[in-house]
Amino acid sequence: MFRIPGRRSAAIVAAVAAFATLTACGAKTTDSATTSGAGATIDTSGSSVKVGLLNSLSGTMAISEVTVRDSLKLAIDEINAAGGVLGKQIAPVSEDGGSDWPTFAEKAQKLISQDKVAAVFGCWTSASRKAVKPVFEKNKSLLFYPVQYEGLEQSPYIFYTGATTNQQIVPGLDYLKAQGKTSLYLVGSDYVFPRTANKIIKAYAEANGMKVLGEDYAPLGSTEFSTIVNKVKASGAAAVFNTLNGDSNVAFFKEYKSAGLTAASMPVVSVSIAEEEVKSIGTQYLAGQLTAWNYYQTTPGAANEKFVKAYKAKYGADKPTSDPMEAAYTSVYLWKAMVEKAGSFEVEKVKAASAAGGITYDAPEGKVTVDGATQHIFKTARIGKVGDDGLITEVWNSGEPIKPDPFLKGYPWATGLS
Amino acid sequence: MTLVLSQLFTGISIGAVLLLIALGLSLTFGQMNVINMAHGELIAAGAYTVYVLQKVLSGAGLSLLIALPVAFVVAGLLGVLIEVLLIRRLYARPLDTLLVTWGVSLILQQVFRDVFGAPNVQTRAPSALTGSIHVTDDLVISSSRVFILVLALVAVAALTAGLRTTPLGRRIRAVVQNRDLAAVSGLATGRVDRLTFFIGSGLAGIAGVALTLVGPIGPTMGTNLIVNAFLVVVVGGIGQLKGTVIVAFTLGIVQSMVEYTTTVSVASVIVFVVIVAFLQWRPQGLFTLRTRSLA
Amino acid sequence: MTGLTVRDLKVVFDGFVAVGGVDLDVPAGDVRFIIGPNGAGKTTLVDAITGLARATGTVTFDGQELLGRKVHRIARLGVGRTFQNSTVFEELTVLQNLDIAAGWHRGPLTLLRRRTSIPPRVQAALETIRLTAVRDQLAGTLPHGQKQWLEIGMLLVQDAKLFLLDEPVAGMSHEERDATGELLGELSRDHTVVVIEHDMDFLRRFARTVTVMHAGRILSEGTVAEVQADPRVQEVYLGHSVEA
Amino acid sequence: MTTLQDPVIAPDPTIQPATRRFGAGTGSRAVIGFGLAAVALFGLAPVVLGDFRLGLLAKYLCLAIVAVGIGLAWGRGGMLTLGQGVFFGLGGYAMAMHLKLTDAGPGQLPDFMQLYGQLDTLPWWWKPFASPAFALAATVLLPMLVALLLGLLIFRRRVRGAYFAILSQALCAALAIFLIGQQGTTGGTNGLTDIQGFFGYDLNDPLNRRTVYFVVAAALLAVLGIAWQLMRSRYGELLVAVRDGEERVRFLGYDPANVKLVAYVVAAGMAGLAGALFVPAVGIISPAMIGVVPSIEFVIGVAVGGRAGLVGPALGAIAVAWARTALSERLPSAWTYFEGLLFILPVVFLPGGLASLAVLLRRRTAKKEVAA
Repeated sequence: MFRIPGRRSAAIVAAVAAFATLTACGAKTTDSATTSGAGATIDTSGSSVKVGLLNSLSGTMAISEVTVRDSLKLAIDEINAAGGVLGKQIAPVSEDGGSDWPTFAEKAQKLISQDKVAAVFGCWTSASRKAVKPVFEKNKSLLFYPVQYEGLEQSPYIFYTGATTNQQIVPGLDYLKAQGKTSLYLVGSDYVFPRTANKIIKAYAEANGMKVLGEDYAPLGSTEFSTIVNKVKASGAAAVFNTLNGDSNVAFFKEYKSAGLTAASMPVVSVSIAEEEVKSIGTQYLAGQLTAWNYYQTTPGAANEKFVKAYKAKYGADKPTSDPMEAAYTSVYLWKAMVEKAGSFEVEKVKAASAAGGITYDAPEGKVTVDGATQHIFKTARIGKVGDDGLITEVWNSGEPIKPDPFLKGYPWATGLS
Repeated sequence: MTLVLSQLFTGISIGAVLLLIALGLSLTFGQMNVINMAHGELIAAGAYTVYVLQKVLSGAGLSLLIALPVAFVVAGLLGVLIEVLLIRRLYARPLDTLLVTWGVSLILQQVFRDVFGAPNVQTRAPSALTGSIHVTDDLVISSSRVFILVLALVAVAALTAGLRTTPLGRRIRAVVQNRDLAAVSGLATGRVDRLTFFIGSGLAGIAGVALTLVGPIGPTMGTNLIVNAFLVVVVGGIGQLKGTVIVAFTLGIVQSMVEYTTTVSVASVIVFVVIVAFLQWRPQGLFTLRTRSLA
Repeated sequence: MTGLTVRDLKVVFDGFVAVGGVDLDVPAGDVRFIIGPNGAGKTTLVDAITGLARATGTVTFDGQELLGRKVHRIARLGVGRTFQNSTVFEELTVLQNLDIAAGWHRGPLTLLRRRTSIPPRVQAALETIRLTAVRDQLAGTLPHGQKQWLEIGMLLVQDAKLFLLDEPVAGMSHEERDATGELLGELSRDHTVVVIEHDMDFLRRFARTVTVMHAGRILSEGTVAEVQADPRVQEVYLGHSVEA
Repeated sequence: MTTLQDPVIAPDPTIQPATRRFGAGTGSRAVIGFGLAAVALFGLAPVVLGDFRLGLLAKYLCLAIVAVGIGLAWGRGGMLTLGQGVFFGLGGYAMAMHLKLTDAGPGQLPDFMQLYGQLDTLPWWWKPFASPAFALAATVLLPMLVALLLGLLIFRRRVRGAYFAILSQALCAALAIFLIGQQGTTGGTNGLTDIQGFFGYDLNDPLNRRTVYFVVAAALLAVLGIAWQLMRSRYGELLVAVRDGEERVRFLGYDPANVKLVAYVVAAGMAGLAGALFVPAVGIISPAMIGVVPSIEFVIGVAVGGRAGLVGPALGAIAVAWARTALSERLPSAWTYFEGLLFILPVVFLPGGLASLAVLLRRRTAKKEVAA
């Protein structure tokens, strides 16, 4: 290493450092005002108020999360058309979480500290919610999370508008029990929701005289299910409780049918298969199988008719609506109700309005009420059956909205789970 | 006993899927040293061919049969396009082909998303291939798996025969064994490369058609599958078809047996450990092409 | 026993016998040329001696058994070789090439520091192979002849006692050949030199002894004159002897 | 014909010569370079950047640290390490485990273990991480140890080139799946999140987050210094020799496995360090950072910046990470196309990366000067 143009080398090292600095320069003027201690600043200076939409628009989760983003936008458009919130139009700022948890945290921080949003709507996976939770807590800013999840969580800065376990898993089990199914096989993707759900299922089964004959997890995205289906078949279980996610469902149900298993001989209750997934798996494989949700496209009621119609008008007649989409749509209206009750966009006042109780909304899934104590919502559980037309029709419901119980404190058999 | 037999068949059928995917790789990677990370997207192209054909043709069985040659050509041409535009410039840098084709795979995935939508699409399988075959009263095997197994074996047989007997096959082998000598002897190595890549990519298309029977059809359907398929080719010995075949089935059976007794995540770790251990014993894979050059 | 001793050396590739039972003695200080038609097994013989090709039999150098040792262990016993296609490190300078060749015994601390001066052995070799002027050029930019010389220089600094040179003068000009031949003569004072060569003119001028191989076996051995007079050699090697 | 051409992996003709590459300059000038870099990172950046952007820069610098290691192993050593996610993850988990334990307080279990693991006692392999000294050492030494063991197995048996790349990919996949499977003790897919403190300092305090940035920046400079010394040393020359002619080096009496092992282990240590710093900078470590995809993405910045240089990889990593943030904010689907092109264009048309563009421009101007 001789005769190196050293002056240049020095200059280039310096240039690198300078470049490194510049690369991050984008928006330095706007982000200086934020501090963590006093709570997030919300920019309400203009005629509009910003809200953040934080969904994966790229990566593996984009398939699901884009539909949530679309529903959020639909709700925002409707509200804006009807005059906005507290006289201000809602200006959505959309960010891509990229199906990557650290990115979710990064973008959440950006929405709060740079865009100064009044609230953020989004996240799908538990992992992304766990990643952003400290960000919202630290900045004292609000997140509305629209997806059914594994419970065992209650953050003062998150509103959970999807089902917790006692509004989806437990009713699903109640239904199976009522159908006289006494043995179960548990199949799930390997992540937090299925593992937690299955713990609850096992505790329930033990207390209710059901047997869990086996429990299997496949890595997320796994598409090789022949062995698991063999195990399921050999177990001779009366029903299968399925917490698989995404692509895995397609492979699982194709394999399930090939193995000669049917909805009649061994029904599968799925908690992550909504109308959109039915479409991509195919009714050929899915007809007659069961799902547990709080909403179906076919759920009766004027509010749903309006929602479905508006959604199809905006995004296409072939686009089905599903539970997480409906929960996302509802979450915007619930936020609006809270803000209006509080008379302010300020986070602490909005929270206080919700804590005082009585925030309700006539949602497509039926009337929902925010439970001020847990910041979850009362929801009606609905068991559905996949029809030949690809739609899911309700075969059972809980009759009335179930009080959210994220830590299952009201269920004696669940002590020790949380 | 029935259980062991049905699990054995499961292993063989996992192996058959692996084999179908690895077969194309054994040509492009094994014979040409191209680490084609976009192989998964060529598989997806094959699967989407079925989807598109079913839009046009009504019969599920007929469209599947027609899809086989069409997918072969579609994926093959896509492969040739990649070869001509990019890979041709990289024959001296095999590791770089890995990065470049990874980029290609990202772009193809996004193209699929933009054309067919991000969600998985649905294809119809002929009813003969959605059911199962009762071998004995207890032993039931899935007819789609049997179909894939047969397809894989036919593909291996055709490829072997093709490489052994046809003039093109002889040329491919000549180029693989000694590129310079082949060029000096007047072989148009560029054309042979392109044809090899066409066949290798086309085989990915056929794998894609087969996968519509057992898995999801979406933009990223191939990505999860190819790391294992590459391992199959590596462990089988680069450029060794028989190695690929043996290892695909062995790996399938080992995986299904370990999976049955433990869990999927433990199985994947065990399979990795077994492969590292195996490469300690045979660093060049099960079969090696012995030449006098330094390996 | 000093020098190279080979007994009953066999190398088999997939059933093909490349070297089939070779006995060879190269005494210390000899300049031995090995000739033979293509495929006679000359290079494979060198491969076997240097640990590259798996072989049976025995090969000793200065009393040390070589077979069964790893390539770098054999190199450390003082066996050095060059290759037909030159294999210098093209993206390193001449000096760096030589410095690396001189350094297998260096400890970690030396390795992790920069080279601050040119080691005397490297300096001497630079002069011997007449590359002092281009020592800071990338080896890849050298003409073919100089690359071959660099290879020889690398053997010099490597402290090899046995030089196994595979066609060292291929592609060289007349002057370069003469210079290389003279260099070989100088080397033989304290090294044993084995050269695989096709160039018969070069062989006649610089070989002390010659071994002729054919089809994996030794056909004939002796001085240049003896070998040339051997009718068996003329028979298999007609083309080359006539041409010579 | 015996040739020294490795039949699987021919030497890469496109890599620039080991000499005359910037970043490997003579002592005093390099000191100036490092000085200027230090001024930019410590003086300029904190002044012109707000907290949020500075936090982002800290994250980019972590990726740059990984890239420096990849530059050493791949650019100089020819080992395409597609498994850096493993070492990044090991370092990150080691750090996060300690921080989670301190957050929980003495004798307490980290939150997720109670939630998902229903554990009453800490698993034995968590216990040593309660010690800050052990955890800190482990962030670097654990990845190095794993790399050493793996490298011994792989390089001794002359597994290299494509085999090596694919094997390291498989390792990523296997480790990620394994970590996900052990949810009760590793946090599963969620990973370890919600980290509040960093060795007693509250990470919610913006001032402390700035300090984390300074720690990361100092670490990057230190790592660059180590790589610089390695590249200009005799070892650096030997490493290039092994890259271009592994067999030839063997005939010179070296065992190339050991030469490669050093670069591989050092690169693993750097990735581990980066992972450890990523945790306080970003607040999360999860299996998503370990798998096949992130591991390939670590390489992209190196390819863009120029694999064989010292600053090229770091620069490239920062640039790509920045482009990702900037582009994905505006055009999420365009980002995927752009990322694809980032893999393709530099590698095919500019194998030396942006660094070689600088060299090329310099040569062109030099020629013009001569002509004039």
